[in-house]
Amino acid sequence: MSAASHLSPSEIMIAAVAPMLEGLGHVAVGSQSPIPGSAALLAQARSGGRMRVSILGSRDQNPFTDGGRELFDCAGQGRIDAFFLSGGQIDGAANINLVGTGEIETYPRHQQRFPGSFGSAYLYYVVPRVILFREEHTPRTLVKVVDFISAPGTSAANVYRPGGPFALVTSRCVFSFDKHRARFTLQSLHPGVTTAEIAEYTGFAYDTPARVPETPSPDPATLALLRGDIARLVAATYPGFALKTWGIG
Amino acid sequence: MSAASHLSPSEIMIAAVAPMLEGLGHVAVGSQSPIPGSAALLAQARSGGRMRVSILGSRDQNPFTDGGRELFDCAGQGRIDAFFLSGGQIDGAANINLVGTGEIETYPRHQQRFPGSFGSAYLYYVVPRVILFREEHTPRTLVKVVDFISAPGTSAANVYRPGGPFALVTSRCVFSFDKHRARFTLQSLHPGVTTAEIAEYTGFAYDTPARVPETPSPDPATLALLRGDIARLVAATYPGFALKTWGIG
Amino acid sequence: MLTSAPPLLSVSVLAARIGNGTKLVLPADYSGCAMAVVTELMRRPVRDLHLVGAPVMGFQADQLIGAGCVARVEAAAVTLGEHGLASRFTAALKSGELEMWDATCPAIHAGLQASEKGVPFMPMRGLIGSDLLAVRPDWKVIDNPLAEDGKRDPIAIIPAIQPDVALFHAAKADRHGNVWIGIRRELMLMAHASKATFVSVEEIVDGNLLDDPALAAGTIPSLYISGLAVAVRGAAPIGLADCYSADNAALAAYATAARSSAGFRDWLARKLDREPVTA
Amino acid sequence: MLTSAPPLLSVSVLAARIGNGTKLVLPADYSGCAMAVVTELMRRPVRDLHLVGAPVMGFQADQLIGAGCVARVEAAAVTLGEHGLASRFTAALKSGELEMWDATCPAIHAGLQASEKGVPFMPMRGLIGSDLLAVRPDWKVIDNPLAEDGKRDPIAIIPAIQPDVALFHAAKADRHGNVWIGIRRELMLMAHASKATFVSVEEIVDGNLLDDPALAAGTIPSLYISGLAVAVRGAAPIGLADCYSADNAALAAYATAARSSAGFRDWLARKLDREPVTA
Repeated sequence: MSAASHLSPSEIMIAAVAPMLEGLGHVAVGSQSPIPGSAALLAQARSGGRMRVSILGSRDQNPFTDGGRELFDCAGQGRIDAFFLSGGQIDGAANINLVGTGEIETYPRHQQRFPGSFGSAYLYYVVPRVILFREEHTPRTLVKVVDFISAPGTSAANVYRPGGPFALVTSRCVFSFDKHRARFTLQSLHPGVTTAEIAEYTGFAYDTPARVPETPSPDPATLALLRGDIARLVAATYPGFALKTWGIG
Repeated sequence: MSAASHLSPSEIMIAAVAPMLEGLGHVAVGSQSPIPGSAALLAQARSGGRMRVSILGSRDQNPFTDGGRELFDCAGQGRIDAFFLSGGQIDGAANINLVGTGEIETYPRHQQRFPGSFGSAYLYYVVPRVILFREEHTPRTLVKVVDFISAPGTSAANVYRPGGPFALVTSRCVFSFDKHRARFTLQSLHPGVTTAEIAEYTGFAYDTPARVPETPSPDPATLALLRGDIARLVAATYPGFALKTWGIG
Repeated sequence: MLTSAPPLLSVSVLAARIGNGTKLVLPADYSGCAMAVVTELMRRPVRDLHLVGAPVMGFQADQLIGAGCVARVEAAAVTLGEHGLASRFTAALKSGELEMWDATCPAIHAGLQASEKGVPFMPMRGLIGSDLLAVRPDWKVIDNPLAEDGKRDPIAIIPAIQPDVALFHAAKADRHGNVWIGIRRELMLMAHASKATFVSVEEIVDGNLLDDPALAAGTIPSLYISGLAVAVRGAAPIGLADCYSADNAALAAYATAARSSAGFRDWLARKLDREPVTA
Repeated sequence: MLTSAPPLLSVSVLAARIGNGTKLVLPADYSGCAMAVVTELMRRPVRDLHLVGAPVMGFQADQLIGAGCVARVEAAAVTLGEHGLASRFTAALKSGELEMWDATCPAIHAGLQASEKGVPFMPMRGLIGSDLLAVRPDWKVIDNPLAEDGKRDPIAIIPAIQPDVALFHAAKADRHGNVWIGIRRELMLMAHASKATFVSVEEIVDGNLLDDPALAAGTIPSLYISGLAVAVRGAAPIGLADCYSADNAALAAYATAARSSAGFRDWLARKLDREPVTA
């Protein structure tokens, strides 16, 4: 556990996300998602190059040549296996809110306005494995019921929906999502975090197994890969993050 | 009339079409339409360059960079003022048939199969000034009722149709089209052609004014332009036609 | 050269072609932003713009909102990205002076594509169960008319978005009015979908961009271009791909200043003072 | 380089990936035709193809029909252009051995775009009153759900066309599997819309086409490419834009031979004999 004790919070989350991508053919990442982006590049390296990673806004990792619509068309074609979404609010049914807080009747004069829904109201439906990612794990972000549903966690049976939420990764833990029950289960705790802490900081109800394991730390080889080749790749797309996390840029 | 007596049949038709394009902003021409293409280039030269001419399949005159769909999208946007269509059969209501002859019940085992409808079932509706062009003027091509309607000459009032037929140009004459009456009127006779000849060779009913003028011949300056600059431009896109018509290529 | 080639204008004359109340589509910060033109629009200032983000907007929208130029925003998001929230946008929403048409990226692309194709709508998957449908009464859900017998397959339809004007910045144009945009095809979609398109460019190059098979592939033909202006570093302080990077200090300074109404006013006054109008 | 880059195959191995019954989309003669691959398909011969023309077809379709490879044709037209009617196509229709799905160019584009976007259909103007609607029961007319109150606005909807395989020829690809197509964007649409895409190219170039901003604008990323083969003059006797012109003597000789069944058989036998299979 000595290596793990030196892991930074970002590295813990990267290591938590990367295994979720194992075996996938094509993972896409939004332009301002350095931790998911780092996790995707790590998973790609571990796949021996069999996994494609497309990072929006990256000069080198972005293969798209048909304009802004191509990401969405590509996902609609079933060519994107995993994507990351976040939310100003996320609730226990995996509904996400990227619009704002307050009663919907007061729209658009929100108490707190978020930037907007981006592509969530589409990608959440068509990408098979959507990983929710939100560093801030507080009752403010993980709420009982979102004030505005940018995109719902689940849909009625007759709604076309090959995709949906797979897990929720925060700075404290990993939740898995069961779409049939529309409910999260506490899957693993980051080093040093307790189930009581999760209960205190989570605004929605979720299932807690009898024993909750620690979020697995990367083995030494993986950690060396992350801090070496991957960190240099990450620096090309997310220079600020790479500088802060690994001191390179 | 001495200049006119030296006009070739192709030149007569070019001269008949060109004035129909006067004042238009953008004329598009199909890839195998040398006479309409020549007429468009002539009209462009006479416009002092204010008219755009787009010739499909041309290296120099084709401005499109968004693939095969762009012509149709461009027309749908209202950016194409005139286009040319033809038909294996054309009837008196300006319905055109590019599919084949015989009872529609026998489709697709036609007595005579034509290549197919190309873009007619769309462009005929959305391009304001569609000029029908068919060199062969016989009861075989100009029929009472087409066997298959690739695209109708007129539509019900509630059908979206900013475009439609404007005129029909053949090797013998020019018909104008009245969309409210869904009927052609004999507008002009090519040099040497009589109204009796038109009646004999036309399979559909049409209106004949008391006096039908001769199709105007180009003035000497226009003819010189056509046989000079325009012929050289035409040769770049339709080399076979330019060689046959003007001996250049 | 066609005498119908789009006119080459000064930045301020180009900006003057964008009238009050214009439905104006703008690209995201990662595409080509005509910031020099935006400055002239704020100087005037233009009024009552209906901004359409293709599909999201950043500094352009926040500045125009702060300068009182905007009545309505239609976008999938408005954000300054790594520089944080778009404060003038947020403040204008809260004060009630700004109408908001929240969207999602592919719905904007679909609406523009509908306009590009001359159809009244495009169908789109997703959306069902999203509160976006509640705040966008112009979006409808229909039963897919091609669904198998007896099955109900609800699907959203997005009305065509036809902006009056598309405005963006690009690396180069030629004297015929052809504009090179490279892989930034959303700019081509904006031009196809809009009634008029105004473009500022870094430079006007000799020859015809369409004559070079490589460049032609990334070129919007002049057919779609209504007017051009040369604006060297015209996207600054935002970057322009393969030309210059963003001036992050300037962007951060803007983001900080724009947190308050007074801060924005000072920032704008200094900016207009520093960049005198060019006739 | 990704180990997931599409494999570099021989022409015959690439052709072998196209199985009996494949729904195969092919470009028009003015785009990039993989004639060397077509020859291998005739040599086998592949059976029961459902050919989709994007949006019209010429020599490729006529040859494949003559060689007994085709069960169904879906296209806006089949013609040899200046070389006249497509005689094998016409003969097969008359004999009743060929199923025909007549279309119109923008309907094919719309169907492919629907597949590209993952929607079940696209609306399209025109068509109403055309007998194409009578012979295409899969096309429907609905009332525009967004029409003004009380107005009936009929509009056609075209179902998505998702081919199993797109096949075409292009000037170049790189070792990552990116394919340069220039302004021939219908090839990109075909690739986006299809489950798999096989491409023959004149050459494999060093480097990465996506690294050059000019070339990237005309490049289909390897993401969409399932397999590549080098075929020098692989579009001959049809031309390839900016590479070589059509061999009009050879095309005319084909058109003449294909007027009769026997003439076609002789032409094909000579062709297969002259072009031995490459493993």
